[in-house]
Amino acid sequence: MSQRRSKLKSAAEALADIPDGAKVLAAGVHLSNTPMALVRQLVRQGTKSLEIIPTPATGLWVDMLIAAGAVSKLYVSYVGLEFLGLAPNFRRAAQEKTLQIVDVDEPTIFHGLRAAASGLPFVAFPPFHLTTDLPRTSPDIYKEIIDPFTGKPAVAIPPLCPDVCLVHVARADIYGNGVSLGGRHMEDVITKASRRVILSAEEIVDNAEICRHPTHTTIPGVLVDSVVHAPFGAYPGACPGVYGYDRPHLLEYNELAKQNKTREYLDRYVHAQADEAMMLKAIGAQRLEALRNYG
Amino acid sequence: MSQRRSKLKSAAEALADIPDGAKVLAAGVHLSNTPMALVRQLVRQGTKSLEIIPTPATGLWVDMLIAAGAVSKLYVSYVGLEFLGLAPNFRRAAQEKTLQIVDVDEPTIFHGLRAAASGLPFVAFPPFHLTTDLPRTSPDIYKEIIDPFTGKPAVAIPPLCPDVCLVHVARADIYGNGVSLGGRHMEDVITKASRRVILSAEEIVDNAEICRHPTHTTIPGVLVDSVVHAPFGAYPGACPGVYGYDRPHLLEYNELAKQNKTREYLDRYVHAQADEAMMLKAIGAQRLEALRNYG
Amino acid sequence: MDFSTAELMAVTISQELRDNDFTAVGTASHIPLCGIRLAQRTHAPNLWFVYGGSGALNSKARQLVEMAADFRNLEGAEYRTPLQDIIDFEFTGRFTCLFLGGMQIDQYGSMNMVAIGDPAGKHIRGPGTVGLAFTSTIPRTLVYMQHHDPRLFVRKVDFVSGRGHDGGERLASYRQPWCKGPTWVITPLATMDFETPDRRMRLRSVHPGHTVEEVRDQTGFDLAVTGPVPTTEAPSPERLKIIREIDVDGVLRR
Amino acid sequence: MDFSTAELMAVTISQELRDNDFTAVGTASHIPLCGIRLAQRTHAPNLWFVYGGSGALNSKARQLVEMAADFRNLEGAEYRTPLQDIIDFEFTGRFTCLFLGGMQIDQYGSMNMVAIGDPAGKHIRGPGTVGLAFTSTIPRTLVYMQHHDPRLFVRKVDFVSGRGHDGGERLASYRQPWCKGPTWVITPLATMDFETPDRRMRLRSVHPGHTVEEVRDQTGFDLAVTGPVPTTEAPSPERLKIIREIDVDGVLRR
Repeated sequence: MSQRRSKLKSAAEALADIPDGAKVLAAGVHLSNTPMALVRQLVRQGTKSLEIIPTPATGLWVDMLIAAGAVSKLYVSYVGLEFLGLAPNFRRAAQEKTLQIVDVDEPTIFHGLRAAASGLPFVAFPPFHLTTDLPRTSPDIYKEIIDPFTGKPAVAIPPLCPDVCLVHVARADIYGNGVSLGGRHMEDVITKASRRVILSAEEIVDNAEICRHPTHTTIPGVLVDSVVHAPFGAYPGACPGVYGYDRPHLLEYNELAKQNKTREYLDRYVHAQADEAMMLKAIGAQRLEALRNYG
Repeated sequence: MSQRRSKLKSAAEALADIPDGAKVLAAGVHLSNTPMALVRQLVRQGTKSLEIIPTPATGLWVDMLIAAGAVSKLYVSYVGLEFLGLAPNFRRAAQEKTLQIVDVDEPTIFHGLRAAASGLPFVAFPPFHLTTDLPRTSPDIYKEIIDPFTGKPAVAIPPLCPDVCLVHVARADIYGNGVSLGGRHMEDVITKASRRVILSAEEIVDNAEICRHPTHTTIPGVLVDSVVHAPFGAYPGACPGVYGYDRPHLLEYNELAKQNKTREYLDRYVHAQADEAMMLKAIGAQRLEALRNYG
Repeated sequence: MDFSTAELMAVTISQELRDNDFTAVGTASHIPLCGIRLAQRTHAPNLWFVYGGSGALNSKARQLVEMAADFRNLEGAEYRTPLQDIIDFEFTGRFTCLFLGGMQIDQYGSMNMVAIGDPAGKHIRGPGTVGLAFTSTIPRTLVYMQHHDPRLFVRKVDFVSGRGHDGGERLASYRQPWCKGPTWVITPLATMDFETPDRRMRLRSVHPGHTVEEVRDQTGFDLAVTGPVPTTEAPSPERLKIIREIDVDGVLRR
Repeated sequence: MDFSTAELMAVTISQELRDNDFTAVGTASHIPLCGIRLAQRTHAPNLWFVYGGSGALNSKARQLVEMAADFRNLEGAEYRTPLQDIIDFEFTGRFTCLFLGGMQIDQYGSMNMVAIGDPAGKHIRGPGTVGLAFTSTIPRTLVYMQHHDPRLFVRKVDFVSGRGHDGGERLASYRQPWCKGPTWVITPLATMDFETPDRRMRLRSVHPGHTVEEVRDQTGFDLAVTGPVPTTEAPSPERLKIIREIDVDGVLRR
């Protein structure tokens, strides 16, 4: 009898074979549950020319990868830093045209991923996008078609298929079963839409613990390729039910980014730290633990 | 300051204005979480000419409504009695052509309801249904189209929009927030796809109890029109986490149905009982309580 | 009783909401959020709302947090709304109204969040369209602008992220049938609607301490005025009291 | 060691499954279910499976229940799979194999669950197509038939609920690219495959106590036989022991 295989790996091992040019999606909404430890590892290993399919409302990880020179193409619904305002490196790159931007919107990203998750060739929308400028500037995404049942106009949008997605949760077992304490946002759709799924978790728990509450599992392990143990893996963002975001650290990021000095930030917190354990040490245990007293 | 309105009603009140000819869906999978108390009330009040959109795997409630003479049109993916075999009244009606049958399948019902839930004009499938006889016998459902992005063949299916859906859960508050203990099957899609939602619950709980665990709520009250307190509301089927099915009672149903005597069954358990409280009394408290010792 | 402009706006918003409305707020929405929760506690106890990326349905969070996606907003909520539901509620018009805004809005209520200038040439980049296309699906779009000046209120937006009333018959036919488009606008200076025969933005009320002239000066197009313009009603002490119970840390008074 | 036909079938099924397979069973599937769980406990510890309408992923239920949708199957499961996921796994070929069957199967593996006879005229009605169309999306369709007689194994099905290998080039082009169609059949008499040049059903092994002649007699078309037909391997005592731990109430021995 053979043994069940563990999917547990280091971040470096899990991300090692993401090639330059890959289509990448990091899950999360705004500063909540974004897999920042995995994103920092992408920066460390110097992956280039990524095509970024972000979630419909996100920013920090995209802005950081742009500053690291890792992005060549970007779908945009909302890229910003939420209460901190615009994402400075994104804005700069857009204005200086150093990356290709495909303007879409929230339902287009969502339904494009859902089409990939569901194996549908395209999605038919009611025609309301035709009232906007999006079909004019993104003609490869919005095609006017005719509804074969009613003869009325409709809009077709294509599936969006990430090569790899990065997802962060509170708990996971070594087989990839993950539990997000704040419920699901769209991780179910994202993990099914992606060819490969890399899951980071605050805590690795026994499979028996997962099996006690199967209805609490938010990501089934069958979809997951690698599991990475990443305490404070959403830092400096929040991990629902575990810790809040680090406001001063986010302000520091934003200030440097506005001054076009994100390189300094990356040198200090990413490149100078060989891995996430060292990164967390640099931030300081006391400061991190304080984030758990949240709300 | 006005008060928040309770949606709690008797089954008779909740179902009173379902007109003859309505498109009706009762949720649940096979003999699990089917809103039988609400279905029995439909039989009691003699609603006619219903167009039934069942879930992809169901039977008992459909078979019962057919025997009651309440059905004029039926979409079919699987209509049967699971481990008991075929649904006798369905089979008889199909063979004698006393109702209109639209043969579809599991993904067609699911995606048709999802299109209604999502406000999509139609759904594009890969063309694999063209390998079956379904497009030939259900030409209004399956239309061959061309994918505007690839030029390849695809199949369009229309939204399926119930006028009313009936859903059973373990717990609900008076505002319609419902909790199913066995997790979601497709109640999220069903409740969004339907114009009206009537929810029955084993137990009515305080809103404060719902608010303690918002991630456990499986149906948000905003979608619900009426809440019916229905202990053993899934009987003789099972309510996940609360009680199992009544096997001898199901066998009794099946035997009578096979002999084309479902009228006798309905007279005894539905028409002779003015409401569900009397129905449960007729079954007997001891017998019902024994179903809770399940597993 | 003394009140801030933000508090005035929140109370005014609450009065624009109806019992049985179903709505949602996104980022940077403290003011609409307070308006919504005030409405729930006064004339609209059957109003439902989703609190941004947290997915909280009918949040009763004890404090105003700065991020709508903050999981603390799930406190006292009745459901954790996944994005799937939110988008379905938008497409199908189940949300009866939404609070939307932009980096530009024009005289017909079209809004822009993509770029000021030509996105193919020299421009100032915005965060992206997000949900502005829903001005053509949501029954009532309530426009909430944090500022009121001629750079925001322009004759014609540089990019249509969400369409107002200037589409003509063809574009109107692309709207969902239940959709009325932008119906109402609130800024720190005034409230406006689109109740002219050609659906242009019209001044409806001016906030206490401001004048019609000032509002028109701060608007980059000819803002319609039909008849006398009333002053926006000042918040009652009862409503202010409730607002300050919701905004316990005084965020709206900063 | 003594064993029942059902136990033999379960063990034979387990050997057809591979490590890393991802599969599911529906109604009336005790035998495949036991085969799957046996495979997990022997050569395929990385196999995943969904247990019918209960949505249980990798159920470890202590007893065999008679309804796949029974919530008791959630015991020891790792996830509650909603129907959304199941259908997505079917469309995208994430399920590597599925157990399907029908009220008729023909010599090319096409299956029928709708009607025997003409559904527009005189016929015997079946329960409906359910998931049989997935023979054109799932990498390997494993056919599981509870009986083997000429009324089930027919030359040509009366209604194609799920297509086998008789579609020609045009129909083959409608299949998902990763799909091999029906690859294997098991009945109480024998196992079969479609390994002839024209993809017709071929006898692969005959269960102990049965003969090639008997199987061909019970088949309503000319069942291909290429070379000598081996006897299906009898279950080892180790495998039978595990099967009886899974089937603690002896359902497969009834």
